Amino acid sequence: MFYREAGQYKSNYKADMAIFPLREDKIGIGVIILAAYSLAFLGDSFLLQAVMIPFLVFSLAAIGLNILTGYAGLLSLGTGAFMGVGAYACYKLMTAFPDVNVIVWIFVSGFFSAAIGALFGLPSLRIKGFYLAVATLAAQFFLQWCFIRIPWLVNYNVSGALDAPLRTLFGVPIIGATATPQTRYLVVLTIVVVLTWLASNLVHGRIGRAWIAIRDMDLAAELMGIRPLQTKLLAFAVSSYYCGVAGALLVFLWYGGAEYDVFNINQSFFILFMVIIGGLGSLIGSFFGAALIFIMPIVLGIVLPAMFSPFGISVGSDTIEHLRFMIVGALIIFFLIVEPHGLARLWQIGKQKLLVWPFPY
Amino acid sequence: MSFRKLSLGLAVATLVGGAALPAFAQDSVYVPLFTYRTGPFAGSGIYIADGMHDYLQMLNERDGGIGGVKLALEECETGYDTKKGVECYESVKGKNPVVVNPWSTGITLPLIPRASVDKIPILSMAYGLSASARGDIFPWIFNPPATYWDGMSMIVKYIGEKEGGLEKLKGKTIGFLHLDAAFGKEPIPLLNELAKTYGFEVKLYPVAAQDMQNQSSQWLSVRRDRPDYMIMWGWGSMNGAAVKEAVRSGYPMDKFYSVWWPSEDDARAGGAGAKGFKMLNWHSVGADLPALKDIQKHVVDKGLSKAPKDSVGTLLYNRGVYNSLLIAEAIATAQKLTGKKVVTGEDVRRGMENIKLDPARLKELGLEGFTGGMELTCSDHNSHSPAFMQEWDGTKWVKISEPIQPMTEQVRAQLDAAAKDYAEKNPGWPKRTEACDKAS
Amino acid sequence: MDILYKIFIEPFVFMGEAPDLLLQTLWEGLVSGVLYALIALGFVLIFKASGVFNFAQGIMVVFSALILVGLYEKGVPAFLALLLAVGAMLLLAMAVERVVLRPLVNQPDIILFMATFGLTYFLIGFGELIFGGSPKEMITDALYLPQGTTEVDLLGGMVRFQHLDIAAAVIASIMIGVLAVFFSKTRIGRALRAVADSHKAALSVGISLNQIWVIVWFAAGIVALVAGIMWGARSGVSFALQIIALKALPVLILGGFTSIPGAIIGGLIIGVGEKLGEFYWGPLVGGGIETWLAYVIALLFLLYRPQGLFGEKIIERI
Amino acid sequence: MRAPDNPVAVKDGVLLAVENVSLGFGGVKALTDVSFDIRKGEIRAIIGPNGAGKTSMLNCINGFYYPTEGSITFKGLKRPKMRPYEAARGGIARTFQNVALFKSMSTLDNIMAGRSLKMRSSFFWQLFRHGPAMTEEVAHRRVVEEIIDFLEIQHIRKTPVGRLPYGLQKRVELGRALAMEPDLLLLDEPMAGMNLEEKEDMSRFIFEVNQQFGTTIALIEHDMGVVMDLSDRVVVLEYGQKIADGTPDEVKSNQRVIDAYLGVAH
Repeated sequence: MFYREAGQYKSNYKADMAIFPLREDKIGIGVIILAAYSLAFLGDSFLLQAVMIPFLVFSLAAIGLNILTGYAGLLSLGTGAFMGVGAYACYKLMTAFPDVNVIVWIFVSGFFSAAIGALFGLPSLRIKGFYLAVATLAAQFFLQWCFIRIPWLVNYNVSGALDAPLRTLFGVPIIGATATPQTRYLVVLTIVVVLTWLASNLVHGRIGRAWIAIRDMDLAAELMGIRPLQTKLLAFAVSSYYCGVAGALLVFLWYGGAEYDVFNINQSFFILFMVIIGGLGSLIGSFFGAALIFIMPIVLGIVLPAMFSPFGISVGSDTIEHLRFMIVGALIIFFLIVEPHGLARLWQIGKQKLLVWPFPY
Repeated sequence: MSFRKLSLGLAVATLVGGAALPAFAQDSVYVPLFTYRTGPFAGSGIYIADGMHDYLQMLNERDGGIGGVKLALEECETGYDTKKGVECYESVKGKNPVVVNPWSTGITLPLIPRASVDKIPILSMAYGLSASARGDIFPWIFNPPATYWDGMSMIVKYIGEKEGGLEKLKGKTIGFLHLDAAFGKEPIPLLNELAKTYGFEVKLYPVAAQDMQNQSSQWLSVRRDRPDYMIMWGWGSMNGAAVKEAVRSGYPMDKFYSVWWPSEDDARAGGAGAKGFKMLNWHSVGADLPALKDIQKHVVDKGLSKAPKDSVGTLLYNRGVYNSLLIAEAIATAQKLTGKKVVTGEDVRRGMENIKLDPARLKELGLEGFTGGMELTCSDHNSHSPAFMQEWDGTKWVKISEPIQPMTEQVRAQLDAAAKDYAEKNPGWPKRTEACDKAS
Repeated sequence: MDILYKIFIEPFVFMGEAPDLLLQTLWEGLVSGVLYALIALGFVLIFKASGVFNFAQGIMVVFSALILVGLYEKGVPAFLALLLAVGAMLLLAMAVERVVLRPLVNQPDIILFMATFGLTYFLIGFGELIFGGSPKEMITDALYLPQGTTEVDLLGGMVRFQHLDIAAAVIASIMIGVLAVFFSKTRIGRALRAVADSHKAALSVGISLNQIWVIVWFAAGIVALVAGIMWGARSGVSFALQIIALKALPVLILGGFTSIPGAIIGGLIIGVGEKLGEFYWGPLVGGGIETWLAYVIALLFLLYRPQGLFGEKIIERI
Repeated sequence: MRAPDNPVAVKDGVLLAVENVSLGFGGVKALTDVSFDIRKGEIRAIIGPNGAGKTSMLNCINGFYYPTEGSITFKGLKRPKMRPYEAARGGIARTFQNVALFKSMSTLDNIMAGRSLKMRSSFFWQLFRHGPAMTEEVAHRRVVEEIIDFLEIQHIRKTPVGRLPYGLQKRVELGRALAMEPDLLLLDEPMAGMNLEEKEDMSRFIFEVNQQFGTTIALIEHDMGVVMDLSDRVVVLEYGQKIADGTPDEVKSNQRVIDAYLGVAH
């Protein structure tokens, strides 16, 4: 009753081409952002630090991969490594130039992963599909090897790992041990909101159309004057930019220090799950996917023991872990069967139904 | 539609269920145990987890806890995965844990800066950041009883003594087979330093984590270089695969040394050929000690343990017991220092700094001869304790040496350089404000 | 110049100086190549007949070997355990067909690919739940697999051949031979080929697609079991093996996704290539290049020939 | 980077000249020594039995295949190897035998994609979807709406094209090609699979495009009635060879053409 298209007439093309043409959608998105910000003051530190920050970081990485795989149709298994490039670049930059605000370096570090991503995207002109996926594995393993082997990347730290020195914004610590979950969350949230907005602009304009065109029918796109190499490389670069920023956020604002191992192949798979379950070619789907894939195991970890305990069965943490794996695996298959287009499609269907509710259509 | 309603219902149910976190009574001390009974390193992790759990459980069953206070034990499964480990930390943080043992260097690193903020001491027993042995810089981190640098110096010293003196190492070649990660690379600077001093040559054979079970190239290179000795810094299935490959390629096993992480299973993987394989260790193997018998009686026989009977007393099981021994001692010491029964993380940090394990105390605990003496202080969070060499005789580990003292001077140099480096690179690193209970 | 000498001259000089080590390296490369090829073969079987890029092949290798060893540890005689493991792979094939493939028929490739990811997760959890997470030793003796080493004085040095490796090569060859006969001589085999060429054609000949799927997944399961036994005997049965299975991917690229001979030759090229690379050129950069060398070899090869060694040249039509 | 828009004078009104083109895949010859030209402003039909090499011919013209021998001159410029996007820049647009639309996009977006070449606001403004990027978007939207009106597909403006019936998809594809404002429009069987009414509509659109905008059109079509009504000149291919070239009436009376179509053995 409250969600209606009727009565909202667009008097010019600009209004019709807005990303959220419906007034209700605009209000909805405003409410969500407001709620996200107020969570910083309502949520406890577990919710912020262990749930919301990683959720946002993974959402950002998923948006990155979605641009590449969902929009441009290029399957990549190198996401973890591209995230790593961002994290290592950010570390080098913020330790080499400690006077420049670290927020600047977080944004700049993405350009390094964008460059590396575009480099490894070069083969995409000649190879497609699963062949390309295996090619991106070369990036994954080669870069990972570089992270271990080039001690310069970690400033010759004896631990061989990235640490998070204290950095502030307006005098408030945002990186380092003394940064509170609240400030970290606010920083991550702001960065994610801004970058999501930019991504949404990109995919709705000329560039997004070129990506989808290349994905849907690359030959026809080329005959439309869309240059495949440039378009694909741009997708690799933009995608890697997002992954790189996500990697920097992951190390410095979530973990606060990490080994190279964080950027291993499993991280790549993990992000790919999010993109596919969330919905290929949908930004909001990236958030859904991240929520489901990251938060579901946490919830299962809490709920499963609670489900067994009323029956007097005490199950070990290992059994819980095994069940968690099985359930996550089964749910992936289940969601693919129920809605191969991902949670984003369910969301869309839900909105369609709501538009005409209470009538069936 | 019904399916969607169902799933919605499930989602709500999970959220509600999530709110009902298990609560712990106020009159107990909460000790979370980070374990990895799953994942690629589970082969080692299961023994350790059982040992850790069973010793503390035994204290609960036999003595009603420590100082009359029950220990509330809870395992959190990390799978040796940093992401899950950090998640575990966040989930236990709110329940006032008195100590956290991450059991993974990858998990330890992100926790180091948090420990002082959250007032939770971190016990990374002979792993983690070696520089954290410096209590004046890392008041909340403890890594007893020895660092990897200590371990490396002991192995080199032992080899030197076998040759008839360290100077006899001149012109020899030592191969270093290590996991290609921070853990495996840490001893390299010290090894190079020693090589310079004593004139031997070092050959490095890195093994990538994803190729742990595929080491034929490394052992081919070993055949090419013919190092006089091999030293291994491995973990999980890397150890077993290495022993196998060493046997396959005909490397003389009595010249093959390892740091303290291989298990019986790893040695057994090499079959009869693995005889002579040596490793460092600092506690005994076997279940003959009174405390271990008590574990059998009060925990395993009562079905309170996940461990099969015969795993009590195995190498890594006892390693877990040692870990819990330190926890228990820290809690007991904290109780003594503060006079409180229900101690907090801050108290246990003080307790850790005042741990003193000597033969008398060990005997009192029913662990006579289990391990050598060990003492932590305000500034020394490691103790750099000696370890001994043990050899695989085909079926079990046999102790073959007296405790070997680490080369203190060289280790000290590494440690100070690392600590200085850390302080320089982390300009905002807080100064120690925690008071010392005893001079050191 | 020095660096050029080290890259282009020194390794070859060394090969000439120590031909026994070269031979040993080639042999080790061939053996791991055979094992890569076995894993790749499982991929190819499934991809050829159902177009599914089966990421779960790696975990099937571990899972099948775990069943075998796990049952033996529980007191089942070795060969009965082997039989039961084969039976379990059949059950798995049937379950996969019923629960995963049938509901997802006609979905895009990437969705099916993702579903095999889900399957991987499920099998990891399931396998660990039943058999525990600790690594197990392959029951080499009970299966009468040969052990020991033959040392041959060759080329001025000594070359060691593990009996187990020889057995692995022989068994793999037999396996490949049997599969070749199966595909070319039997009715079901021909049906499988028909499916590979065209699903519609197969339907019109009256072959049930569902049965075909069960058969290829079962065949891939058996290949996985053999790979699991062989690799398990080399380095133990544990879930870490699953990562090694990823090495089958560059093999597939080299050989082409649909070619059985391609999988074998690709496997050998990758196996030998990475051992040679690691052994002779690895030390230049501190070693450990084996982790990515195979992928880079495959990538460079792809740029030159995008359809793989034995894949058909793609003529794009519009 | 952009190909010259107009450039070398178009000689004798010949927009595109195909000279002695041959095309082979391995051993198979798809085209053998074919020559013909397309004059500015005309509707040129290419006909022939199935497998005669008509689509291959179009593929050569817009750079999708490279002829093994011979040359193609477009707007007086001879280009031995031309990538498809270069052809697009030069002003060649194309529709396909089996509709090659961007299936997940709406009609509107598909036609907007046809404007890709004309859009050039920077990546920076695209990021913000503001300023020049938005102005440009609105301007092109206006053109696209004109095309939508012209093709009478207003009602499916926001429908993903994958859900449209075949006839409408063909129409959208024509719209997408028109959006490029091409000098030469290649239509590959624009009426295949249509019913009579749809065919009539499509014929009308093609005719109007040619008349109103003066677009030169090359057309492959099987329906002889349509070909004869619409086209100014017809070239006939058989087994990759040209067998006739001329006005519809000339071609109709050519004995080889009649044989080819009636299947007389030779």
